[in-house]
Amino acid sequence: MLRYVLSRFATFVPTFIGVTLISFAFIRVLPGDPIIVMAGERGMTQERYDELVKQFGFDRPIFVQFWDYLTGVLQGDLGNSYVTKKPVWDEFFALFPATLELSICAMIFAVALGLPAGVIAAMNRGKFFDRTLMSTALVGYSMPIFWWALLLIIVFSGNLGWTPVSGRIDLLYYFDNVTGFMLIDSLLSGQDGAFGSAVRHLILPTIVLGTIPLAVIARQTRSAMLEVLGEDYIRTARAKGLPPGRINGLHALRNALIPVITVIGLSVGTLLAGAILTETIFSWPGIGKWMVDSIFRRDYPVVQGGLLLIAVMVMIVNLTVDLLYGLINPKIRKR
Amino acid sequence: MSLLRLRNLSVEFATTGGRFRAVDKVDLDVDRGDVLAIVGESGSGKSVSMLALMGLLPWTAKVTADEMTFDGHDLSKLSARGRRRIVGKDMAMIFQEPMSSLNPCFTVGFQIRETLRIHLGMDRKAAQKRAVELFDLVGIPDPEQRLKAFPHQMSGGMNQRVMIAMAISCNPKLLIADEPTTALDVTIQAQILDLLVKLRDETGMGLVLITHDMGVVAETAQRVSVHYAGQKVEEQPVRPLFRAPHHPYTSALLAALPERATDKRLPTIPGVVPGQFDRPKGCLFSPRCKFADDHCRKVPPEPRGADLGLARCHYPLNTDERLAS
Amino acid sequence: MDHALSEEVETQVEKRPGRLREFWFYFRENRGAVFGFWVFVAFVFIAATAPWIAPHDPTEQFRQYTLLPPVWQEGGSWTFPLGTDPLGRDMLSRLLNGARYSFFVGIVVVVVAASGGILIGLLAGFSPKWLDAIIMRLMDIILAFPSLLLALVLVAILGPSLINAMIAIAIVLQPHYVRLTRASVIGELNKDYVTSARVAGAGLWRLMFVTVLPNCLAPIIVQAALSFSTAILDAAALGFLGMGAQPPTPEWGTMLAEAREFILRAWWVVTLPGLAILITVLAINLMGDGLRDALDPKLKRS
Amino acid sequence: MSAVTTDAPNTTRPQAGPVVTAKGLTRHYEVGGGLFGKPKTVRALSELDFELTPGRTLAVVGESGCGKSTLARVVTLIEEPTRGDLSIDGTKATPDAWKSLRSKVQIVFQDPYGSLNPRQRIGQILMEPLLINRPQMPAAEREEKAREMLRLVGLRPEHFDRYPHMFSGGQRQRVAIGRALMLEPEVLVLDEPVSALDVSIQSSVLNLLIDLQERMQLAYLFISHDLSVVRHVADDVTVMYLGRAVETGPKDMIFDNPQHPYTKALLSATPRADPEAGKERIKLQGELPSPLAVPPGCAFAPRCWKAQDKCRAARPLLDGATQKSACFFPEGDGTASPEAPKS
Repeated sequence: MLRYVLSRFATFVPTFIGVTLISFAFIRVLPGDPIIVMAGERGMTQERYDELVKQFGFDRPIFVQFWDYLTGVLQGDLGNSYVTKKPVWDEFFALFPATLELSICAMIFAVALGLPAGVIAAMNRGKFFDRTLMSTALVGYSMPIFWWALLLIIVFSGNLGWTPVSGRIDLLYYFDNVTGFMLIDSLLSGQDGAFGSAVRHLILPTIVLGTIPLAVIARQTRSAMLEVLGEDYIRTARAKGLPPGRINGLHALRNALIPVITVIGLSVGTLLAGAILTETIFSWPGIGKWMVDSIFRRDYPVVQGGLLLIAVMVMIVNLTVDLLYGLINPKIRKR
Repeated sequence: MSLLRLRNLSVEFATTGGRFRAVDKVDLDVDRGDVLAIVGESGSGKSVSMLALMGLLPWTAKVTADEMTFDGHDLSKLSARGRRRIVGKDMAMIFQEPMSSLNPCFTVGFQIRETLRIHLGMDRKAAQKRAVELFDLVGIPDPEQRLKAFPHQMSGGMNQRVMIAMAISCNPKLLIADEPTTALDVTIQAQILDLLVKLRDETGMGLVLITHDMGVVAETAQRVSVHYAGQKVEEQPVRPLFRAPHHPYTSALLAALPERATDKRLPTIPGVVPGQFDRPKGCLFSPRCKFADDHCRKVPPEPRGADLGLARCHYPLNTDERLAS
Repeated sequence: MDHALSEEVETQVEKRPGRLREFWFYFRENRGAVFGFWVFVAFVFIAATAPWIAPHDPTEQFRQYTLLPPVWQEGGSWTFPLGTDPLGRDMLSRLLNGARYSFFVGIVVVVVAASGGILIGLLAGFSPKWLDAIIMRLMDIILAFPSLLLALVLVAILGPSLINAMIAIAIVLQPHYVRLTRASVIGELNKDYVTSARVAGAGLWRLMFVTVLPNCLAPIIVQAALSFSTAILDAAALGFLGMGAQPPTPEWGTMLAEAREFILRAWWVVTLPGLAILITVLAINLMGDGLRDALDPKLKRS
Repeated sequence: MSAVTTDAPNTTRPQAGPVVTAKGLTRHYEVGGGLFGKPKTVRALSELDFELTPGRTLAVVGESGCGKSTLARVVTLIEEPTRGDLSIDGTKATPDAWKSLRSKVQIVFQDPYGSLNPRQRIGQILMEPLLINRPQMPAAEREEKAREMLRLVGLRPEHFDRYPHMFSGGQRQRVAIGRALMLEPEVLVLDEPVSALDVSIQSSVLNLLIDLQERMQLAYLFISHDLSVVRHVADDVTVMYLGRAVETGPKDMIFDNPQHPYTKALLSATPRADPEAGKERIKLQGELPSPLAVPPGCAFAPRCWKAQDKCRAARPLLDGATQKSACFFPEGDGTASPEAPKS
């Protein structure tokens, strides 16, 4: 097990360097001069241009620039935003809790519904329930979520007026940012209705963001269960005269969880991609919206830094899932 | 009254190409203390009939029988819950692949204690004590430590011992072993077969040994039932069967064994076992039988008397050496 | 009898249907897949013939008919069966022409991502451990970036256009093919028929492309169907964010973005493009599921 | 057709020099390791000597992990031996010479389902070796040869255009044998060729192999765990245990008078299809050790009923005239210690 953990960490380091290199290269190597872009429509004099080139160090050899960038990253220095002039690092971590809160809620939504749905579908293979559930899951899997968000807004916010259209909480509440998680902060503030407002703001984004992971998890759980149910050891369990509930819920599910955990880990990437769309539509002040805005504003340090930090977050989640995988799979744990 | 009594057992599978009859009108009896070997090549349906008995077939299978009684229970009338009280307790089964037949996510100790707790209602401590005893009984050294192991940490032979310990944990009246040594090495196979026979001697349970290996049959079984294409074609005690087989298939099968060869060139059985789409109208063996005539090809034979080994044949062999008993 | 050394000729060869027939047999069993297949055929037909079957030019603005509702609603007209958008363009014509872009995106992305991914995956599967490790690390690195984000950044740098969006999506989808191909290559390499080919003296190229690759195609075909739909979705998402096809191109995602502000006033300008995306993607995914069932022997009923 | 007698093969067959000579053939693998932990060595095959002669069969028997499959891969030039010499037809089989020696040694595998490419027709499978090794041969001649081979292995002309999945196990094994013979090799490595087949099919495949050998004067390296099959086909037998030969010699001597305790145990553990034989079985204790951790001294010592301190300390070498065994206390030797435990 220790060797497994070490080898996982060992692959983390080159991947991290690679990710840094790519986010660096995107801005520096691909066509398009960031300084020209920064100047925008107005243009600039040659002297000013040269001055900026020197200021950003663009005149030095490319690998020296990369080395500076890499050491900067390790010290938490990702440069400053062109627009707000604030450090990218600080901006990211100010906005990250909002995205994290939304992602966690969406993941809980997806797992809480998807896992049981997949198990029940597998146990009723080929029957009406299975067909209905899996058709629904396929529709969810095929859903353009930006459109799904608009539909939900039309129905729940427009026609029914149940949920707000944007933001994390109603403007009339104001309290300190303690954890950055609106659900917790609103409770801590003790203000009447603050928590309810936060929840209402979360519902639609959670559903929208959780839809595809939900479909993926339900489908994967079902197929993993079906595969496991055909294994020899399930036949053994039946030959032992165990009740079906125990066979499905313990012997089969325990084994089926191993691939499902992997899929849950993989859908974190999907989730962050989905967060870009969801946050844009619901004006959710998280890193997804921040990235899109920065891309439109050509705020290259933000794009570069944000890209890197998001990738690192995905890598950390994948590493965690790998370790978790090792923990629930005895073949790795007890080698 | 025998422990297990099957009459006219048939199993059909619904496949995409229509219905496929895997077991065709099989009669079987097993008594306590019996060692019955069911032999046959692939496609003979030898495992399917026993899986049907245990209720382990997939939902595509349809099982019919005139009689299917075990220890006084009519299995065909029993509810699923009622059958579960018997299966795994009084009637147990072990399988060909010991490595994949144990759940990789649980320790072998958990899996054996589980059986004891479900069927005998033992508490944790009693189950643990009994599990240690059982491991001792099946010859697993250092039982306390081995109970904590996962299946992938042990060899195939050890896992088969665990399977056996699990199967005999509730003192079953009948143990069905489905090719228990096919996946194991020769020296380990000898150990496992000895263990099975020893346990039969000690507990007096009935033992059904499903195998394709005539050597295993000769050395282990008392009675042999030969299956071909889903049918039981012959049944005899082991010695007369090897000495004087009545069905041409049994005879040809024995003759094809290299160790019984008298010549460098082995006698062979032409053709292959009939499949789903080319089942003959008459005797199922007739297309491959060197004695077959038009009568065989048209009329399916019924089993002959016990003196002719219940052979399903119009023209049984070795008729002058009829079974005396 | 002169040549035949062995008289025991097993004359029967199992009467099993041929591969294609067998495939169709299993595929047909899945009714959803067949439905998806026909929808896909219709989609391809529309994509091929849109300029001729569309009643109007998709970019022509009928200024006096802005935001006309579909024909079955009060105020609808047969001239514009599915209504018009805020600029007075015919919805039906725009939707029909949108199929062309989606189809184009899907085909190009799948061809580019699959051919590159299969080649790299084959290479990784056959190459020595160190090269394999480098290739797979590289793929891990690409996979660490959320697909849409990477595409978005690429497009932001290369400039927003449908072509750039396709390049970005293809790059992002490529690692999936690499992993899949490598995994099945490694699975096949252990089989005896590959060793037999080696013993017969087959060179590396022959082993790769003649012996192994044809046996790895089944999962790749399924993946191709799935990434076709992913490509359509991602391209639409980029269009929706204003980073894909640019107005007035009648691309479905772009149409949605243009119509966003009318979300509560004119449901059809928002609903219809999304529905078009959903139906197309759903049909392709249904087909992909059917392909998997038919090509994956593990799930077949015995 | 059945004129060949098994009793005195030396006199009925023309004596020829060996086609394959192996001296001290050794193959080790490094496994595990990676970034952390040191790699372990699997001693899959150690210091094996043997010769293959035209028209004769050398059988290699042993249980899993004894190195049988590694031997097959080394002899068929898929893997390079770590140490030792292998020469084929007088040429030393170094990787440089592999290409020219390819057509001399061919192989037939155990699993008839995995050994034929499911995407190739039978005809293509048969023609592929010619296509690779004799590219200048005209296509018509290639096809003619493939069709002739189809007849030779007992299949019918119409099978030429079929796919492997339409055939039964026995038929596929015939195709596999046919493919191996397309290059007219001198040596055929048979890696458990009938183990996956039913008895009734097994016998006809064995007959085919025997006929082909007689006709083409092939040298067979017959790898098997099934002693009854080996007894039927072999001329000479080598018994292996954990990568080493423990006993080797003419078949009859090995079967009638085994010297090494392992050979004896293996023979007695093999079930005989004769309920009246009433033989006594030697009960071997314990399991096969992992090839990763081969015991020092005699590898069989931990399971041997005769083992003494000497066995655990030093490794016995193969010793003897025609029948050689690697044991300090061979059977039938006066010095034998405690009797084998009978069951």
